[in-house]
Formats: sequence, C-alpha cells, structure tokens
Amino acid sequence: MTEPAITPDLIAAHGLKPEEYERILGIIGREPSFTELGIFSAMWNEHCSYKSSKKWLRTLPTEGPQVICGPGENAGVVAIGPDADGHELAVVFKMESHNHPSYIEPYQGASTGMGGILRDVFTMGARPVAAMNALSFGRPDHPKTRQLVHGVVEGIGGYANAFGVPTLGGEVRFHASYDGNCLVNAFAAGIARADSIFYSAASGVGRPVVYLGAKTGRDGVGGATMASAEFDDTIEDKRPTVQVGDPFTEKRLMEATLELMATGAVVSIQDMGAAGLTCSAVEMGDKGKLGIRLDLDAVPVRETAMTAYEMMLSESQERMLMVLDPAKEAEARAVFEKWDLDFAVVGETIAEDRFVVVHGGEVRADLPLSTLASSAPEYDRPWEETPPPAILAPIPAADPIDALRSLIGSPNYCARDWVVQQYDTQVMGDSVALPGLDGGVIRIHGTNRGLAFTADVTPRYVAANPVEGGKQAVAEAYRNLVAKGARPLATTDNLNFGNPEKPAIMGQFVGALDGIGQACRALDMPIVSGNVSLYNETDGSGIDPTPTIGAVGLIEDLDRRIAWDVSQGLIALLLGE
Amino acid sequence: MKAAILVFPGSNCDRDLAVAFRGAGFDVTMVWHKETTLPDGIDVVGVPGGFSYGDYLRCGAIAARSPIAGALADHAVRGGYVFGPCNGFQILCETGMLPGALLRNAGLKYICRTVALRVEETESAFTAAYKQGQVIDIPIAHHDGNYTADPETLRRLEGEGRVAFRYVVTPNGAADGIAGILSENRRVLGMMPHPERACDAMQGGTDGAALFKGLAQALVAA
Amino acid sequence: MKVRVEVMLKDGVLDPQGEAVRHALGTMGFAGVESVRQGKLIEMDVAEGTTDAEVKAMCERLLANTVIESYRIEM
Amino acid sequence: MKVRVEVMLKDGVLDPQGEAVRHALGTMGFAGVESVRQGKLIEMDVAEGTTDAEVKAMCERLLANTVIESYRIEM
Ligand SMILES: Nc1ncnc2c1ncn2[C@@H]1O[C@H](COP(=O)(O)OP(=O)(O)O)[C@@H](O)[C@H]1O
Repeated sequence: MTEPAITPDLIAAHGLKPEEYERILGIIGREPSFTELGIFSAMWNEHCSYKSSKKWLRTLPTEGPQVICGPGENAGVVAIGPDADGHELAVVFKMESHNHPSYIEPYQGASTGMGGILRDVFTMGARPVAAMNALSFGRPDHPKTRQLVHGVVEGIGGYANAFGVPTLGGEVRFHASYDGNCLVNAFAAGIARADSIFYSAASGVGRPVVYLGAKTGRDGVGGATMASAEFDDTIEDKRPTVQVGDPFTEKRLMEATLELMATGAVVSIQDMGAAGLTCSAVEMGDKGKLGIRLDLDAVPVRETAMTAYEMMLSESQERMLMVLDPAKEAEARAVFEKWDLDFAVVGETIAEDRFVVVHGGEVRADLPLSTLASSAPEYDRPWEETPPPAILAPIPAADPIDALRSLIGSPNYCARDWVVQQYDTQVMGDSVALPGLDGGVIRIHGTNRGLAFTADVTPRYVAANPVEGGKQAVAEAYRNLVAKGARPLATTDNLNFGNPEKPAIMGQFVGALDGIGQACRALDMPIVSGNVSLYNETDGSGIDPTPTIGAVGLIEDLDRRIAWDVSQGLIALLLGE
Repeated sequence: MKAAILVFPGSNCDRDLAVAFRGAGFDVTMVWHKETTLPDGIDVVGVPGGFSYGDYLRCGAIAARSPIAGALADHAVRGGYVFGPCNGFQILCETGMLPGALLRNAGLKYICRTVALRVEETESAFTAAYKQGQVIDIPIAHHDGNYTADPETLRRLEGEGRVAFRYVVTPNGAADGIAGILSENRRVLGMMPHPERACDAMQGGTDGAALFKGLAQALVAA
Repeated sequence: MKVRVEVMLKDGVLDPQGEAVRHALGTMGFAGVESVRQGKLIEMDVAEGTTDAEVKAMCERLLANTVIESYRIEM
Repeated sequence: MKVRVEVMLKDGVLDPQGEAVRHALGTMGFAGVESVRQGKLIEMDVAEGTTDAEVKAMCERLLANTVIESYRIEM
C-alpha cells in the first residue's frame, strides 16, 4: 500500500508547526514516511509531550519519605503501611482528563476516560479500590449542558459500576466558561504490595513484546492530535472515529494482568492510552534504554485493511503492551486465554536504539528511539502575570435565611445525590464513608486502617488570583482529608487551562503551579502524578483555570475516624481564623 | 458448612459475597464459570452480584448459559441452597430457576443507595433469623431491578408466601414492590438488594448479616 | 450469510425505555407520538447453510428471553 | 400510523455487546457465527400525517446518537 506524500498541508493537519517539522528533518536526516510523520505528531503533541507545561511541572514538589514513585510512570505510588499479614502496601493513584472526547460524545468520552485512568492504576500492579470524578459544565440553561451532564454522568457510572470500583467523591460545577468545553477529570486509586509495583522500563534484549487485551480498530485515529487543538466550527470534520468503552473487557484485562503479574512473567508493562501502540512502545524502550521492533502483522485487529499508520495511532481502548520473560510465555498465554483476551507477540526488544515498525513485509518506520522519546520540543511560552481582579461591588444586604435558601437551591451548591446515586459507591464491601460530605473513605481490606479521598478546586479563585487560587485548592483538599480524621499523604493534579499560546492563559498556568507547589510543600503533600489539559477553548474563549487537586490521606485507626454521627446536644465549634 | 461462589468474567461482588459467607462461618470456594461441576459437599451456591457479562444483551442472560449453569441447576434440583443477590437474581431468573424477569428501572437510571425492605416471609432458611414484617436497611445498586412477571405468576408468588422481601418505597418500578423471591422449595432466594453490603458496622449497617446467619443455623440444625 | 433477528417485549410487558422515549419526544415538542416500544435488532453473519432451526435455537436459548420477549427472524 | 426506526452502530465503531453475544453463541456450541452487531429497534405509533421529515428529526435529535449510530426509517 502506498502512503500519501508529505505536504505542508499534511504536516499542518498533524498539528505540527513548520519549525517542528524542520526539527524532524534534522533528527532523521531525510523526509519522514507518512507513518513516521504520524508517530512524531503523536509523540510531540501536547497530550504526550507536555511541551508547554514541562518546564513548570518540574518546579512541583514530588518527593517525601512516603513517596515510592513520583510522576513519570502510569501513576504515583505512596506507602501506606502493612496489610493484615505484615506486607507493606502502597496506594497507586492518578487523575486524568477526557475533556475533548466527552464534549463530542459525552457517554463514551466519559466512559473511556474512566477506563483509561483505571488502566493506569492496574498497569502498575494495583487493584483499583476507589474512583472519583470532577466535572465542570456550562450554564444549566445552555442548550448543550443537559445532554452533556446526562451523558457524562451515565458514562462514568456505566464504566466504573460495571468494572466494579466504588466511586467515592468528586465535584460537579456549572459556569458559563465551560459552555463550549466541559471538563471531565477522572481519578482512580488502587492498592498493591509495595514490593510488587510494575514499571514501564523494558529490560533485556531479544525479549518478546506482547500485546494484550482488546483488538485494534480505527478508533480515535487522530484523537491525540485533536487534544492539542482548539475547537471551532469545523469540529464536526475533526471528529475521529469515536472510541467506545468496554468495561467488561477492561475488568477481564485487569484480572488477567494481576494474575499474570503474580506469575513473575512480566518484565515491564505499559497501558495503551492516547496514540496507544506508539507511545507505549517508545516509552518502554526509552526507559529501558533499548530499541523496539514491532511487527504489525501480528497485531490483533477488528477491522480489515488497517494501515501501519492507523495501527500506530489507534486509540482503541482496553489494550496493554508488555515485555515478557520468554521462559514464561506459555504460562502467560494461558492466563489470557482463561479470560478470553487477545495475547499476541508483536515484537521484540533490540539492542540498537531504533524504533522499527514493519507491516506487510515493509519497514514503515525506522526512527532513533531515544531521540524520538526525548526530542519533543519544549517551550518556554511567554506569559504575563494575571492582573489583580476588579474590586467586587458590595454585596446587597439579604435576609440570611433567604440567602441560605438561594445558595442551597443553586446548581452549584445543591446536594449532589442526583449524581452520586448513579454511581456504585459500595462495591468491594469496604466503603466506610460515602460521597456526601468532604471526601469518601475506604477500609484497607483486612485491616482497621482507611484511605480518604477528595477532589477540589475553586476555579473563580484561580481566575482572580492564580497563585492564591492554586494554594486554596490544595488547602481545601487538605482540610477535606483532615475532616475525615485522615493524615494527608500526597496529591495528584489535573491542570485544565485554555490556550497556552496566549500569554494571559500561560500566566494563569504559571501562577497556579506556583501556588500549588507552595501549598504542597507547606503541607507536605507531594504531587506524585497528574495530567495537563490545555487548549480548553472554543472560538477563542477559554475556560476558567481549573487545576483540580486530588488528594489521598491515611486513617490509622478507623474506629477513631470522624464519622459525622451528629446528634442533638453536641457542641459546634468553629476552628481556624 | 460449605459455600461455593460462582465467578463469571465480569462478576464484581464475588469477593464481597465471600466475605459475608465467611463471616457467618462458611468455608468458601470460588468456582470459575467454565467449570461444569461444583466441588463435593457444597451446601449453598452463591451467584454474585456485579456485571457477569457486562450486562450485555440482557443482564444475566449470558451467565445463565455458561458451562457452570448446568451444575447450578442440578444443585438446586437436589434441594441445595442457592442465593443470588442483584445480578445473581437476574441470572437465576434467566435460568428459569426463579420466575419472572428484571427490566430496566422505571426511572431508567442506575440507583445506588440504601433502602428499607420489609421482611415478608420468615419461613425460609434465608429469612428465619428476621422477624415477620421487620423493616431492614439494605443497599441497592442496580440498573435493571424492575421485577416483572405475568399476573398469574405474581398471584402464585403472593399466595405461596414466596415474596421474601418487599420495598417499603419501590425505587425501581418492581411489580408489587417485590425485592426478592423464593423458589417453590424455598431454598433458592434471589433479591435485588445487597445484604452482603450490610454485614459489618463499618459498612454503615448490619441488617444483612442475619440472612447469612439464618442460613448457617438452618444448616447446622439439619 | 446475513441473518437479522428482531427482539421485542411482548405485548402487556411494560417497556420503561419505550415509555421514556415517548415522554422525551413529547417534551421535545413532537406532538402525537402515542406509543413507543423499544426492542433489539441483532444482525449476524453466520456460516453458509445455517438452518432456520439453528437460528431459532439461538433465539430461544440466548437472544430472546421468551418469558418477556418475542422474536422474529429474517434470513 | 406505525413507524419503525432501526438504529445500528456505524461501521468501525466497537460493539462490545455484539462481540459478547458472538462469543457466547460459540461457547454454547453454535458454530460459524462470524460477527454479531446489536442495535435498537424502535416501533412508534404516531399521529396520522406525521411526515418523513418529522420522524427524521426525532431520529437526529433523540432516537439515534449520530456520532456513533446510523438509523433507518420505515414508515
Ligand atoms: N461527580 C461526583 N462524583 C462523586 N461524588 C461527588 C461528585 N460531585 C460531588 N460529589 C460528592 O458530593 C459531596 C458534596 O460535593 P461538594 O459540595 O463539591 O463537596 P465538599 O464537601 O468537598 O465541599 C462530596 O462528598 C463530593 O465528593
């Protein structure tokens, strides 16, 4: 099959700027093939490369005695003490956005967002035990809001409930700035033995690279590129084939993966997220300082006549890539067959620093692997400090009861039961505090210790003063955990902002990170994982800056948790300044 | 006392159910859906809640045709006990071991919350530890709990005292507020609520524990 | 060989989904929708020579729950 | 007046349900079922004189999710 010629239009359609294309030419010393262009665009888009945010993310505190693994892997890992048999345990958690896909197809977008974050957690060897979701929608009376709210909430529930993880918290907000860009941030946490965490770095030459899970289709081809582009009237045309979530397959993939890990067969493992096969293979090779050779003819596909380009960029869900101990291949295959999942050897690790992709007997890509991984441009985008907010007009006097009524009757402050009741909050049998007040709590199975979870941010504070707003989000998360009787452990962040190419937006980003960093340092809540979602703009108008903070705390003795058993005759105290 | 819990590929309340059975003193064996026999000496089979096959096609439909289904039916025919909460209830209806079917909730939404149930019938091992008419708090978590059966079947269920639990306020449109029903020999119980989620105080309530204890007592007495 | 199976709830069985669709259409301003029933359409690609009886068995044993549903086969 | 609307997932869109049904039929011993796609069948009773265009609008706005589904109307 012949591939299209590389033209300036094709380059632009891949979200690559002319100077970025020049850089590609410099790296490989020749014109890239179509497949190679696709690979570069996937690796270099904002979503995978963090090219606008990296510089600032480095300033965040990520270490502490409790941290086993900070940012850089699929999820962060934090020590939480022993289980009933004395084995040290760890909590593995992360939060990730699926904003653009949810706006296009709310049910499937939210559902696959939930699926992706769960996969991040079990890829590291942890069984997911808790989920949260932080949602921002436009005005309740905006014509699109209703459909988005319904679809997103049902999609989150449809996936998490079927997968079997309790949803223990989250946020729902409505504000005009999200009219054209809803936000769907999904959090998941799992528990693993601290001595059996799995990482993505490959090791050993000549080892099989194995494809696990569901078959590859044309889903989302072009999706990773889309996450780096603003929406406008042509959105209909940009629509890639929508990814459909399959929680039933994901649940089996989780069980099979955990079972496989227990056999000792797994050398390294990586989930296939955005630009699945490309990013996962390159990352495994790069971290292990190895090359990878992929033979696409062996990739399980569900559609006919798929090209190398499509396979390399497909975002089909519920898939993983793994480097296997060759001595255990038969055992590993048996586990996957037990769960009726695909298991295919699709390549091997090689000594040369190359990423070689073969399809139909032809080499479709042959790129320097480590350079491909590390060469993504990094920008120090111009930014300007956010001007002080306008002085608010004095608040008119109101009868306190009326004011309270309008607050609790308002979309942003009314009870969240209508959302929470659509989520299974109790599956796994260890939910101790359900969503409703502050954060949720689960019992660490078989112990009398618990984990508390919360997700918080107040975008209008961040808009008014990014530094203070960033601090406030962390402080609120901290308070929510403490209010459950938990000792805050660590944080994950989901940084949702507008177009970083605008200095004002970049200024919000820089300011919020400064505030978040300061607060996390002061409160000893290092950031162990996170996700950045930029370009949340429609027709040039961006969302309020929304850096969602997810945090996890440890309760040493659940009998002494703060349980909200309020009864008559107790004394109310107001603490703080 | 031995319990077997069936594990379908998408089951997600299988472990929770095992914890509840163990809490009442049972030895628990997990049985994979591709098996065709149950281990020897099983007193009760638990058909767990969750999404046995992702709730694809119809809830419980594919599980009811899985290889283990034959052994489950044989166990019931021999007079063995079977307990199916939530998806377990849907599976038991799909196998025909219990009459009727479960449709999408009347409000179409998935509902997860704790509801009040009235114990309608104490003449069964599962309900013997409750008092007739007792109101208990048990969580529900389902999308398809809207029980339906033809009028004749409903009359029979009522007439034979086989409605084990009824919702105090029906959340899902179920016919006559039916939350759980017994088989003719009263040894198979299917119910939409999850008593295994109400067995220890940390879970927020313990009203479900009596169901497992009652069953254990019946087995000890036998 | 293509086979189509239509599965509908039997008359008299309440159809919560159909009812919700009817209600929603009314709310959206479509007047005169008197009743809506929602069923399933299953399209299969089966081996050449698969018989009517085999497809019927698939329906009876899996595709339809004959307690509440009826089905119709088109081959 | 009776109207039938068939809603199917577009080609290329993953159909997890259809796949699970295909697999189950195989396990139950029905050989040769190569693919299964599961869609919706909506039967409506609408007012006499309802136009094609009106039914089309119902499909576009509610009955089908045109991002991933296609529909066919029979009046
Ligand atoms: N999308 C959601 N999913 C799950 N729980 C939610 C969601 N939105 C809000 N909640 C829960 O509802 C409760 C009230 O929400 P909110 O007012 O934002 O919380 P807080 O108590 O932190 O101020 C909290 O327990 C929160 O975790």
